[in-house]
Amino acid sequence: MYSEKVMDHFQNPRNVGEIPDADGVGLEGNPVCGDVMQIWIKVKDDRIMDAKFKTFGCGAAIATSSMVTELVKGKTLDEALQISNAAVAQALDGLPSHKMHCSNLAADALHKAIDDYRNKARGDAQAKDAGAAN
Amino acid sequence: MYSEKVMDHFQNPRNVGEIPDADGVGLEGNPVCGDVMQIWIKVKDDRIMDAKFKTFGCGAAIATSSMVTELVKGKTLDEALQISNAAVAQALDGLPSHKMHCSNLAADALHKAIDDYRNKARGDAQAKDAGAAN
Amino acid sequence: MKRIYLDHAATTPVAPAVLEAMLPYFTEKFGNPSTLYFYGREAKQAIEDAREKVAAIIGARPQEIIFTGGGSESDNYAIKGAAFANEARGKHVITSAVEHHAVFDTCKFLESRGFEVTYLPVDEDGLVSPDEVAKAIRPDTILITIMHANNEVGTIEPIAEIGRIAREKGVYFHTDAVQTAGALPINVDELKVDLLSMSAHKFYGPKGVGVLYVRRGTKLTPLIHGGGQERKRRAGTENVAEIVGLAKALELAQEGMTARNERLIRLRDRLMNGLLEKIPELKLNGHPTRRLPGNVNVSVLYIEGESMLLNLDFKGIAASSGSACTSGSLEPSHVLLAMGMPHEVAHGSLRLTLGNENTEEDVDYILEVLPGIVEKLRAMSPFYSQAHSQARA
Amino acid sequence: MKRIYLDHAATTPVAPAVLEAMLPYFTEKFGNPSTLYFYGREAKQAIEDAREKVAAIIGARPQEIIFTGGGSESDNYAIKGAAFANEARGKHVITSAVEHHAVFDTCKFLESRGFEVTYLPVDEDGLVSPDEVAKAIRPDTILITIMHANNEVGTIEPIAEIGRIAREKGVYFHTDAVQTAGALPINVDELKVDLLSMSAHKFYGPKGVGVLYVRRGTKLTPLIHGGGQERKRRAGTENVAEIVGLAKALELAQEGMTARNERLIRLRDRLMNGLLEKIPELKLNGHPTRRLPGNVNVSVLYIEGESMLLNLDFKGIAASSGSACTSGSLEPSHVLLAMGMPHEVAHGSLRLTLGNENTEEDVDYILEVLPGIVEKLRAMSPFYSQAHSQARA
Ligand SMILES: Cc1ncc(COP(=O)(O)O)c(C=O)c1O
Ligand SMILES: Cc1ncc(COP(=O)(O)O)c(C=O)c1O
Repeated sequence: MYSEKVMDHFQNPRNVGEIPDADGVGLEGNPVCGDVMQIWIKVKDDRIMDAKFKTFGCGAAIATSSMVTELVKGKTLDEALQISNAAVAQALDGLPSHKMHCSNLAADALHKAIDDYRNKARGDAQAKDAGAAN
Repeated sequence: MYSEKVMDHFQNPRNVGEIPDADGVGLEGNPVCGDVMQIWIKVKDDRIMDAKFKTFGCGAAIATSSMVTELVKGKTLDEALQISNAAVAQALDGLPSHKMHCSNLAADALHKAIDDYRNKARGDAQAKDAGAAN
Repeated sequence: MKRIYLDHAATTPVAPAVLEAMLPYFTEKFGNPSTLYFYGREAKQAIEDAREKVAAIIGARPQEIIFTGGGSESDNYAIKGAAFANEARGKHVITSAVEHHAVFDTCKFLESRGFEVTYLPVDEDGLVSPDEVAKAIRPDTILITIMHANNEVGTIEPIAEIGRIAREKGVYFHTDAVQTAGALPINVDELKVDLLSMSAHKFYGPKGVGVLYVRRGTKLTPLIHGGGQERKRRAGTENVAEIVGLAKALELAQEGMTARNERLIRLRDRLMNGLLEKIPELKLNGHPTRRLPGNVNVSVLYIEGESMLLNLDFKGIAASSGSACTSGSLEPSHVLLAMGMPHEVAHGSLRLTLGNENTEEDVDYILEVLPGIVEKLRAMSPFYSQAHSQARA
Repeated sequence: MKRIYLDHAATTPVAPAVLEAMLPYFTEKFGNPSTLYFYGREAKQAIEDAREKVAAIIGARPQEIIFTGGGSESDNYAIKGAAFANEARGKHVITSAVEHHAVFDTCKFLESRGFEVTYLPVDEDGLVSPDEVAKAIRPDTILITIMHANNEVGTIEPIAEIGRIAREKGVYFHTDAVQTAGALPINVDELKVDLLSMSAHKFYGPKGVGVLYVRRGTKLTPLIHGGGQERKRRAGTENVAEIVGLAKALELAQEGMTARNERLIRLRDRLMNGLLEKIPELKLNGHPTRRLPGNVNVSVLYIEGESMLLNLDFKGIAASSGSACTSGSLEPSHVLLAMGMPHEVAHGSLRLTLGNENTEEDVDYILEVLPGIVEKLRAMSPFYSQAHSQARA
């Protein structure tokens, strides 16, 4: 059913865990369909220096989470935003068709983490701006 | 499917043939359903002295024809009319249920042969009566 | 007792290599293919391999192969499934007067549920006319179902021609290929069929497993609802061992089909000619040349089929007849009647279907034995004496 | 690798004695039971013997036993057959919310064809209430279908009580006994059922063969039309070998059932208690005592079923889950949801079903292996850390 690469990432997932002082956190998925992924990123100079995940879900969900955290390390935020769920699946040598929809959301979680970082950054900037204006 | 007795009468049918100078002949059955029996009887003093048959039909049809010709020999006509299709089937240790209706008509053929004999006898008597009246 | 099996159209023994292929799937490799662990994957692999083999042999895609519980289920599924799924477009179905009961009775069932069915006549050889099919098509026709070859008389129908007509008119086309699968080359694109039924036990595979080929895009309502097996088209834990057996049997049938058929045709013709020579007043049934390699069907005038079969059985020969008595019904074969045969001649039909293990000796044995049986039964037959006394008179 | 099979509710291997009983019917005794010659009579005898055995075991008459192509076909036939044959009397059917998909999806199909279906709720143990059944019966109710025991959580339903109610009201009653046949004593008169489904591969028989018990006088429209097999109630050449296997398997299951179940219950309780002891935050599913002897079903909080199964598979253990991911659908088990379980807990369910070849060592092995797997997955689970940080907070 699963490719060898999926099984490898499932069995030995890379980057499991949380980043306590993360710059961005993204949560994607839905307990109703059984897959929830949370991704933490550490950003420096617009580049993702570290990424970690926690995932509740099936083999595909865990493997895609693991793969996406591998793929993004060292990428700029804009590059990271280019990574699609399909690209993650491809990097894993494909996923069974019925897994494409609900278990292949790790890229979405990553994008949310980047949005979170950018929102925060904007917020900080605004706060700084606001501070400067005072 | 068939009892041993049926198979015996089918394999070694008794009284096959015609009686050229028969006193009564009965035909029963229908080529549409695949069973036609013809029975010839020889009668003396109201008693069946001989009976023969020819049958187009399945194992049950042949066996019942054989059995009925055996059963009637030596019987009076009234006794012979008591023989039912069911009695013939019973004498053969039974027949499969789907054979009871269309293949188990030998007694009917016999009864027709008896009717034929009686009609002829009546006709002869009437002819004699008619002759006497002239 | 010496036994000669001449009823291969009814069923065939499982070939040793087929049984061997099946065996592991009863015991060690017993997993449920819907499960994800080792045993399940192993079983799943086996049925997917089988699916690919079958698909390749009939020129289909693996996803178009549905495994079923046999030929009757395939026929029922194809016909009811297409009828129910497409009734919004129309409720008219076309079939022939010589179909197997699995098709015929299914059409009768559809009639009881508001469908209209046209039963096309056949000619005296049992052939359906493609022109008649074309003429019968109406705007509300949703399905045509015509068998590939007839199980009684062996006549091979002009399926490709009918398929072309059906496709032109945009009507689904099903063929019951239960008698041809494994016996003749089958290519679903050449035959232009959307649905095609097979049954393994007709080609040295096990009983209780079949195939329904379903062309991509063909809408069908499931016959058996439930679990998601067979891509949700046929529920039920897959009969893994028998599916493996079916594929193996079809593969073996495909290999060396030409040589096998040449041999069968030689045997068949030896048998037909022998019968004609040795038994007077005997009539060949079915098409003289467009017929299944192993099929011989004759009517022996003045005598009835079951009594012939019983006598043959005493001699160790297994054969079949279209007589009513052998079917448990009151009517003789609807196939023979549809070909215009009188009832009493239909009752006297005898089908001898040859198979791989039959030899020339088998043929000679039946040619030796049958004339005596016929003579015995004719001596008992009122029809025979009538016909011959009339002839004398 | 050491392999431990703990998914006997999904399927079972064919017992050696069963396979042995089947083997002759593939090759030497290969006749078609509808034929009248030697090979046919031999095959016919075999299926009639099988029918008598099955009938005797469940307290039925032989004529009330129909052999089918498996549990799903039996369920489909019982439900569609009763619905179509009796629709003139009404179009309302009652079932439960925890039925197998072979029943559930068939009911959905009936809805699409103008029938109305009531899906009765269950309590948190999975039990249907006979009172609810009684309340749901309407003048137009023609069929009640409630399973004998649930395939996921093992809960045994109060069939005899429901049967009494159905009979009082004159409503046909079907039970899907696929999980109980061969596992528990079954008597159709005590259960007061009119229709009962079984499937051989759940009790060490072959896949692809089942039984539908049909009480005398019960009107059914055939599911598979065609030849006159099974007294015209189920067309198709009989799967002789597998029918023989089914009967043999049921016979073996019946012999020594009590002792076998005592052993299974001991193993089951050892497993359940072990799991509760070794794994915190684990919940038992299904009824604590009214349950199948071999069934253990738990929810392991905060983790998902498929990932547990894959990890178990790495260790050679075959198990099952009600997680959506294992079914190919988006929803987790409708059974667990109907019992009131939240989605994420349902996704974390694990079903371990014991069988004859399992030992205490097997139980101990899984008790040794599973805690580590759970720990690993929980360490990866956002829900686990959330729950525990909240707990700490
Ligand atoms: C309760 C129940 N009903 C029906 C079925 C279907 O049986 P089968 O797979 O033999 O079609 C199963 C098993 O799959 C089952 O557990
Ligand atoms: C032409 C034809 N169709 C359908 C069937 C039914 O196949 P099965 O007996 O496998 O259900 C048969 C054989 O019995 C057949 O010869």
